Amino acid sequence: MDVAGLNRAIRNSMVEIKQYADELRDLDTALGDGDLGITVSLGADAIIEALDATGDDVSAEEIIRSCAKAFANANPSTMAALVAGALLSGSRLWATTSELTTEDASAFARAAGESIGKRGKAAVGDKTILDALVPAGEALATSSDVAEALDRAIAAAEKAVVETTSMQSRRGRASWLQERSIGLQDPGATAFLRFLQSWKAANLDQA
Amino acid sequence: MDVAGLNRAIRNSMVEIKQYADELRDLDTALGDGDLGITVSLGADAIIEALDATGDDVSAEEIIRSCAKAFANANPSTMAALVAGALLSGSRLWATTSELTTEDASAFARAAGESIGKRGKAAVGDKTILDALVPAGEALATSSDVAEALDRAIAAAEKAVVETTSMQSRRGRASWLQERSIGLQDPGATAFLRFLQSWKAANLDQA
Amino acid sequence: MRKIINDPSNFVDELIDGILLAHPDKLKTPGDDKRILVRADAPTGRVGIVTGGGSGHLPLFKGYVGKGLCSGVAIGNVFSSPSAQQCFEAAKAVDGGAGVVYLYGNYGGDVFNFDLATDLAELEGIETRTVLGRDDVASQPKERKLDRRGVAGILFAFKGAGAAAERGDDLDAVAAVAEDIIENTATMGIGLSPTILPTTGKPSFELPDGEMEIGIGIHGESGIHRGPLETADQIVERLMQPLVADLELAQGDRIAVLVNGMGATPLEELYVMYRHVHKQAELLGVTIEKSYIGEYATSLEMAGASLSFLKLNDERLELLNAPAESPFFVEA
Amino acid sequence: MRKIINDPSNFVDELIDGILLAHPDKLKTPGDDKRILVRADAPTGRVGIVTGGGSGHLPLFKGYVGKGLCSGVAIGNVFSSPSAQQCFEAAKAVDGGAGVVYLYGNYGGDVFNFDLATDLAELEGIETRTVLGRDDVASQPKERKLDRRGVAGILFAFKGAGAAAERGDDLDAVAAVAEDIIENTATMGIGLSPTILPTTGKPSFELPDGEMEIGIGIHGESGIHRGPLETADQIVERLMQPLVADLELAQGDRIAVLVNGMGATPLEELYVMYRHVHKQAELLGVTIEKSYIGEYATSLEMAGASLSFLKLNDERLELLNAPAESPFFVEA
Ligand SMILES: Nc1ncnc2c1ncn2[C@@H]1O[C@H](COP(=O)(O)OP(=O)(O)O)[C@@H](O)[C@H]1O
Ligand SMILES: Nc1ncnc2c1ncn2[C@@H]1O[C@H](COP(=O)(O)OP(=O)(O)O)[C@@H](O)[C@H]1O
Ligand SMILES: [Mg+2]
Ligand SMILES: [Mg+2]
Ligand SMILES: [Mg+2]
Ligand SMILES: [Mg+2]
Repeated sequence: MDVAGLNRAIRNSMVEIKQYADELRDLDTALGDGDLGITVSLGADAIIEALDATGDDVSAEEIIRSCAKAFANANPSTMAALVAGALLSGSRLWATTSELTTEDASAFARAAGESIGKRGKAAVGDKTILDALVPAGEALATSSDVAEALDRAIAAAEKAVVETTSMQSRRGRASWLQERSIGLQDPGATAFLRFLQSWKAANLDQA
Repeated sequence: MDVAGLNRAIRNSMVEIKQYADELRDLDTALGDGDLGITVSLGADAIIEALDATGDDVSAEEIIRSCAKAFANANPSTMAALVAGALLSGSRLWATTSELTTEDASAFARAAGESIGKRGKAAVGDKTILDALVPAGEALATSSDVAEALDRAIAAAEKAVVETTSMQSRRGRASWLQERSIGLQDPGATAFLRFLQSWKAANLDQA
Repeated sequence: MRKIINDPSNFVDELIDGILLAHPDKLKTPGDDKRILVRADAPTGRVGIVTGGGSGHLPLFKGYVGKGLCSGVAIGNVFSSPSAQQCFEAAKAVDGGAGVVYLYGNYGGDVFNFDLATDLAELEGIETRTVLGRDDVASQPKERKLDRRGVAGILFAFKGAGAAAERGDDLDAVAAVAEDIIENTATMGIGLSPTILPTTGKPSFELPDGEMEIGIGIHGESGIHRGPLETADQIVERLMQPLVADLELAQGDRIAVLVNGMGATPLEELYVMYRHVHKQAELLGVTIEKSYIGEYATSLEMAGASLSFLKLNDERLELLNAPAESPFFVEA
Repeated sequence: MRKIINDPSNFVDELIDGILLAHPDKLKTPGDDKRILVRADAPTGRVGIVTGGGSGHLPLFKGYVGKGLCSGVAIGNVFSSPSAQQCFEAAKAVDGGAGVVYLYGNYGGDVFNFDLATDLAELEGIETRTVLGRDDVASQPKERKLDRRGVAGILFAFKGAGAAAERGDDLDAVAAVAEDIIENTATMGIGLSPTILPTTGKPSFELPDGEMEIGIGIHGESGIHRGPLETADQIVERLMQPLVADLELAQGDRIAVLVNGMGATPLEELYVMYRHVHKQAELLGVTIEKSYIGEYATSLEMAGASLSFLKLNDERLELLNAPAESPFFVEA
C-alpha cells in the first residue's frame, strides 16, 4: 500500500468505526466512565479532518503523526493518550517506507504495544487494549497477503476480546472495580478489534 | 350529648379520620404541597393524646380548647391554624353548656366559619374548607334529631365538596395554580366532609 | 425513595443536630427547643431579624442566620410552618431591646403562626414588624401582587435588611429596607423533576421525561403550566420576560441576579443559564451589578431552577455588598 | 434527559462563559483558549498551583482557583481530561518564576496529559512538581494505595497547598505540603442514583429504587458492590470504618471532615450524616477540628455522598484555617 492509499484507508476506516461508538460507550459505562464512545467518534472525526488538511505528498510517518495529534486532542482520555503515543512510536518505523507490507504493519503494532505498555505500565493479561493489540500484531506477520493477514489479526483480536471478559482489570479506571470487573468485556480491547474490522469493511476493494 | 360523651366522640372520630390521610395527601399534592394528610393524621394523634390528659371533669369549652391547641401544634400549617382558631371561637359558645344539642352544634359551626373567614380572608365560593363547613353547619340546625341532623350535614358537605371541583381556588397555596386549579377537588373542604363522616361512623352507637 | 435518612419523623431534628454540632461557634439554640436557632452572639443589641418556615429548603431558612443576615430562625417540619410559640421564642431570644422584624415567605400556615407570635411578643413588650417575601411572579398576576408567594428572592431581603440592622438602623428603618427590596424583587422558576416528602415518600407531581413545569414553587407545588423541555437559552428567556415586565426594567437599569438551583440541578447548568441571562440583559441595556449563582433556596431533591432579579439603586447595592457571614453564606 | 442545557457539545464552553461573565474580577482566561482559567491576579510571583481534569464536578476543579487555593485550571470536557497543551498553558500563565505544582486526581487520561505538559513546561524553563490526589480507599486496597483514584478529599490538598504557596513556601515545600495532606486523606462514597453524560444522555448505571452503590467514583463509575439502601446512620458507619482503618485513627487523634454531596442529594441529608459522623468520632475519642459539609466535588446530577477524613496535626490545621477566596469557596 502506498502513502495515498494509506491516507484513504485510514479515512475510510474512521468513517466505518463510528458505528461502534454506542457499543463502546456501553462497555465503558459498565467498566469505567462511559466516554470511550465519544473518544472514538470525536477522535475519528478529528483524524478525518486532519487527513483532509495533510494531503498526499507527505511520508507515511507524517500521516500517522497527524492522526496521533488529532486523536490526542479530540477528547483527551486514557485511550486518546495511549493511542496517540502508540501511533507516534509506530510512525517512526515508517519514516522512509513508501510501500507498506504486512511485515511493516506488524512491526508498527509491536512498537505501538511497547509504547502503551510503557506509558500505561501495563502488560498482556492486565485486561487492556494490549490483550487484543499484541496477538493481532503478531498475526499480521504470519502472511504477506494483506487480506489473509488482516483476517488472522481479526481472528486473534476477537479471541482475545472474548477472553478479557473472564479476567480482572488491573489497569486504569476499570481496576477500581476490583473483583467486580470480572465478567465484563474490556472496552479498549474491543475498540481495537472494531478498528481492525472497520479497516477490513471500509477497504474491501483495496484488500 | 354530655361532656364525657363529647370527649369520647371526638376521640373515636379522630381514630376514624386517619384512614383518609392518604386521600387528603393526594388531593393536596395536586392542588398544594401534599401535607394535609400529615396535618390531619398528626393532628388526630395529638388530639387523642390531649384528650387522654384532659379527663372528663371539665367543661365542653375546655375540651375543645385542648383539641385546638393540640391540632395547632401537631403540624402547623394553614389547616392547623385555621381549624385551631375556629375551634377556639366555637368553644366559647359551649362554656356553660352541659347537654349539647344539634342547635349548639350548628351555632358552633357558624362561629367556626366566621373565624376561618376572618383569619383566612375567605368567603364561601373561594374554594376552601368554608364551602363545606358553612352549608353543613346550616343543615345541622334543620333537625333536633342528632342522626338526622348529621346525615343532612354530610349530604350538604358532600354536595359542596363535589362543587369545589369546578371552581377556581381563590385562597392559599391552591390559588397560585390560578386557572389550573379548576377541575381539582378542594382538600380542605374534603377534610371537613371526612370529619363529619368519621364522626358518624365512629359514633353510630351513640347516634 | 432515594434518601439518606433515618426515621423520617426525626429528619428535621437530626439535621438541626448536625448543624449545631458542625457550627457551635456560629449558631446556638436559646432554650430547650432545637427548632429555634439564633446567632451565637444573640442578642446583639441591634434590631433583630427573625425568619422561619418549613424545612427542606437549605440553605433557606436556617442558612441565613449570621452576621449581616438574620438573627434567628423558627424551624418547621419539612414544608410545614413552625408553631406560633416557636416564632415567638425566636424573637424573644434575639431581641436586645431594639425590636424584631419578622421576615419570611408569604404562606398561609406561616402567616397565621407568625401573626399569633407578634401578639405573644407584644404581650412581652417586644416590638415587632412583619415583612413578607412575595417575589414569585408566576403565583399571581400583578394586580394581586400582595398575594404572591415568597421564594428564592427573599435572599436579597435577608442580605439587605441584615446589613441595615448591622449598621445600626432602627426597627422601622430595617423593616423599610426589607419591604423596599421585596417590592423590587421578582422571581420565576421551572421544575424538571418533583420533590419527595420524606414522611410520605411520594413525589409532589409526576413529570414525564422531556417535559417541564413552569412557574413552580419551592414546596413541590405544580407550576402554572407544563410544556416540553426547552433549551437553556429558551428557558432563560421564558423566565426573564415576566421579570423584566414586572420590574419594568428598561435601558440603563441596574440589577442583581440570582440563578438558583432547586436541589438536584448541577451547578454547571446554572452557569449555562447565567451566561444567557447576562447576554440578554446586555441586549436590554440592563447592567448586572451583582450575581448569585448556586443553591440558595431548594426543594429537597427537586431538579429545576429559578431566576430572581432585584432592581438596584445605590442604597440597595451597598447593602448587598456589605459583609455577611453564616455557616452557609459568606460575603467577604 | 432532564437537563437545562443547549447543544450538549457546547455545554462546557458555555458554562465557562458563564463563569467568566459572572466573576470577571476573580478569574480570567490567559489566552484564546477558554479551557484555561487562572486567578485574575496571576502570576503572583509565588509558587503556582495548577489543577485540572474533566468537567461536571463543580465546584471541582474550576471552583478552587483563587486566593489561598489553586492558581489555575485546565478544563476538559465532561469527565474527560484536558489536553497536554492546555495543562502546559495553564502552568505558563501562572508561573511567576517560582515554579508550578501540578495537583490533580489520579486518572489515566489526566496523568498522561499532565505528564506530557511537564515535558513542555521543562522545555520553556518552568520548573514543575506533580502531586496526585488518590484518596478513594474503595478504589484499591491499601497495598495498592498509589493506584487509588482521587476524589473529593483533594479539597484538603488544594486548601493546604494554596495556603502554603500564599505564605511564600518554595516549590518543593508546596509540593511537600500537598503530598503530606494527600497521604493523610481518605475518602469513600456511595451512590443512590447514576450520573447522566450530557452528550450521550445515558445513565452511568441502572440502580433500582431501594438500592445503593457502595464505593463509587465521581465519574459515574460503579462502586465495588451494591446493596440495599441503608439508614443514614448505617451508611455513615459503613463509610467511616474503612477511613478509620486506613488512617489508623485512634483515641486522641484530630481530624478534618468533609461530608460531600454528589450533586442531587439535599444538604439536609448531608447534615443528618454529619450528625452521626460527629457522634461516632466522639465514641472513638477522635476530635473533629474542622468540617466541610456541602457539595465540593460532584458528579453532575448524581445522588449520593462521600465522606473524607484528613488526619490533622498543627501544621495541617493551620493551613486549612488560612484565608482563601474563590467565587465558589470562601474561608473567612
Ligand atoms: N494503564 C493502562 N494501560 C493500558 N491500557 C489501559 C490502561 N488504562 C486503561 N486502558 C485501556 O483503556 C480503556 C479505557 O479507555 P478510556 O475510556 O479512554 O479510559 P478513561 O475514560 O478511564 O480515561 C480500557 O478499556 C483499557 O483497555
Ligand atoms: N386563606 C384561606 N382561608 C380559608 N381556607 C383556606 C385558606 N387557605 C387555604 N385554605 C384551606 O386549606 C386547605 C389546605 O390546607 P393546608 O394543606 O394545611 O395548607 P398549606 O399546606 O398551604 O399550609 C385548602 O384546601 C383550603 O381548603
Ligand atoms: Mg472511559
Ligand atoms: Mg398543604
Ligand atoms: Mg403546607
Ligand atoms: Mg474518561
